[in-house]
Amino acid sequence: MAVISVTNLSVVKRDRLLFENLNFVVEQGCLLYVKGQNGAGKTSMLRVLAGLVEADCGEVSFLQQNIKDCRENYHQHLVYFGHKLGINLTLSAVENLQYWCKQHQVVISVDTIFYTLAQLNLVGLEDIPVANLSAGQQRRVALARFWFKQNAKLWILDEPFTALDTQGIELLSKQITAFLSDGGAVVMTSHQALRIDYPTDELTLEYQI
Amino acid sequence: MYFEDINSFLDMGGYGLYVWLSFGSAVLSLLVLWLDSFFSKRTLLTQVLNEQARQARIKAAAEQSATAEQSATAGKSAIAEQSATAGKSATAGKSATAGKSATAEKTATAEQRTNGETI
Amino acid sequence: MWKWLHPYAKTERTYHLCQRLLPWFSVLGLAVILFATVWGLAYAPTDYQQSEAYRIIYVHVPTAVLSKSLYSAMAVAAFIGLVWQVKTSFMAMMALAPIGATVTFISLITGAAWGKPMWGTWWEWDARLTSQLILMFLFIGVISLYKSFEDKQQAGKAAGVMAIVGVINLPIIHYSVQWWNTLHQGATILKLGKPSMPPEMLWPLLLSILGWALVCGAVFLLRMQNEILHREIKRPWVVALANKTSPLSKGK
Amino acid sequence: MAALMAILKRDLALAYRQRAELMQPMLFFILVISLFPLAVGPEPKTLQLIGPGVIWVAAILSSLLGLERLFRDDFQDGSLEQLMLSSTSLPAAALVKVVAHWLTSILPLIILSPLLALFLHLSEPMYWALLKTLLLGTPLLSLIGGIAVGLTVGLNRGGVLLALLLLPVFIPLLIFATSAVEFASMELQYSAQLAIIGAMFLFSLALAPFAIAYALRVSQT
Repeated sequence: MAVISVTNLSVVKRDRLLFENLNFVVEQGCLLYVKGQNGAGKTSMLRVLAGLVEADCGEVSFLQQNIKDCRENYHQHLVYFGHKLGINLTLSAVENLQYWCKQHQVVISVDTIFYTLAQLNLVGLEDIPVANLSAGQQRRVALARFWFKQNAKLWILDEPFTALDTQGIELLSKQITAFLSDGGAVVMTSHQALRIDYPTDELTLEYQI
Repeated sequence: MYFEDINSFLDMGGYGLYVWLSFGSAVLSLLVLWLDSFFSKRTLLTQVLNEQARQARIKAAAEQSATAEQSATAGKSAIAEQSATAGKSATAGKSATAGKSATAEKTATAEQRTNGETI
Repeated sequence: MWKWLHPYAKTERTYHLCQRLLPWFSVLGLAVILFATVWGLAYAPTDYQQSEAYRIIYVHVPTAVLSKSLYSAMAVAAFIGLVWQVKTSFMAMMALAPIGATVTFISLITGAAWGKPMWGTWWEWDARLTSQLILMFLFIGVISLYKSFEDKQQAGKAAGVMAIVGVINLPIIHYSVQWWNTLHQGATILKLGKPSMPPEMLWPLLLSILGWALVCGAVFLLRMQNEILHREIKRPWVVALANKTSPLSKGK
Repeated sequence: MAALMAILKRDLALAYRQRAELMQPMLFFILVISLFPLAVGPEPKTLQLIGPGVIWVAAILSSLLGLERLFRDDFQDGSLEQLMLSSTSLPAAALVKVVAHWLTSILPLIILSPLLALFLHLSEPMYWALLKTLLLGTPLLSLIGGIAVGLTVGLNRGGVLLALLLLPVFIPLLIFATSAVEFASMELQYSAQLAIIGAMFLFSLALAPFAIAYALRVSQT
């Protein structure tokens, strides 16, 4: 059953056609790896997929329903990770994650948050303002959301591995493989070579001047 | 004493409101200033203690992952020795952290968190 | 000549110097201020023109005088900090600023409270009150500039420059407000300054000025310690101090 | 509903942590108002004449200063994106954010208004009229201001543009509010002006959240 299906999607940004009539389908339990040079429109495509931005023409549907019609249901099952981390710098990591969970109707106890942050080896850094953390640590705090939203069906990750150390990359890859084997669908882009041992189909976006 | 009795002193020749308002506001503002300085000194000192507790927590976690790795490579019998020595070597003062490094990883982090909270 | 004051030891030494002076200033200050206020309020004779309302002078004049001297003290500390790169003088400056703001605030309230019986309105755009109000804004400007910087070192320098700019402008503001006031209103009914007073009124006034100065000194010492602790929070001597002074939490 | 309460609590906590930055519109408000007696002269008669107008113009300008903070931080660190991707309805979240903003940056202005009525020698009835118009009119400032902020949040130099967009829209509010206070100074009934301001407020309360939500979607690149 197709989690996400895209039919002749085209996006124009600052009067430049990024790509046109793009068609693909992401089945349950499969990983779509979007490749392309800088400026090929990977991020814009992911943002259109997530429903943040309107596409110029074409349709994105989630479980055979156009995401414009079922926005609430779609966002219930989606976790998005973009260039902007989505955590406030004056709040602490725990407060940020508690706020995020309340937003996404995820019921969670403080202990689980502390335990997950410990797994992401952020011990001792849970309750200081996020501004005092390094870029890699901040990214790991933002990535903690993939451990929380259990009912998600689709993950969209935009270059999640940048600024992560090898231990962080291995941890995230393990979590993605676990999610995929449970029947989740993942769409992601990355500049490092993908070290996820899981059958992946690839989509390359040409750079169009 | 210039005034005959207390209420004429309080009345201040009809200007009691203004005199006592100004003296009251002066005393109040000085008190607020003093309390703010006094309590911010105390919070600074407790901040230092929290920082120490946090370092201890990080060190304990680092110790733990070190012992976990060694036990993975050195095999079963080594583990028993390892966790015993780790228990002894922890500083006496920080009894909570010593207890932590001996117990298994899962319960340790939960206990770790309550330790963070109590300080 | 100053080289022997090793910058690292200086902050710790200043901290302990403040610790030693603190009890003296606070006890002496409280005693003098209480004595002077009681003397001024209860025992000083009445004033033929304003009867008892003039007793507000025992709070208004000290705070007005102190606010100006605290601002100039702050500017001097800023000047030393900027010219000789002395770290502790920036801390002294930032310790003085909130005290100056509070004292100016008190002088404004007492000025307004004194103005009500004299001029019938709570707030009168009198020359001295207006320049006190502007002084208040200068204090708040320096404090909010200091607070908007993350890095305390940078904040100290920026606030220092602002303090010096402020102190240069103080006389200019003072005289332009005087001129503005006489332009619109002619001579005000009562000059709020220290009218020539008989000695039994003057002595409590001088004593209360001394009392206020000592109390402000005590608060300054305390806030100076806070600034030092805040800046040197990672230093081992601060950690040792924290463990020493609060034994109860260490045991846990 | 819990998510909306979470937004309110978070915004109030954030405002408390950045209260130094929050104080600045308030100080601007007092400063602008205390400039006028220096400019126009301290006579109570003239000050009373210009008082209401001065307080209202200063209130509008300082609320403009504070408005920028409404979505700026959340847009820059990505929390706005996550909010848009959560299943809570965006108009409701926008309304909650505007309410939190009104509580933290415009309510202090209203609490300060008695002091400023003192500065400008406003009479007792004038002050009450001023307070009523401020209580009814300033939420209108925040709601319509929210729309303009939503539109300009993507641009990094929205400041002056914001003023250009909003000042024309605030003119009717300014006219009715100042005339209400003037009527009060002549001991006349001013409930008509209050009714009009109230109507404008309810109208914007009903429509602005949807406009803000749409503006935020538009400004997502």
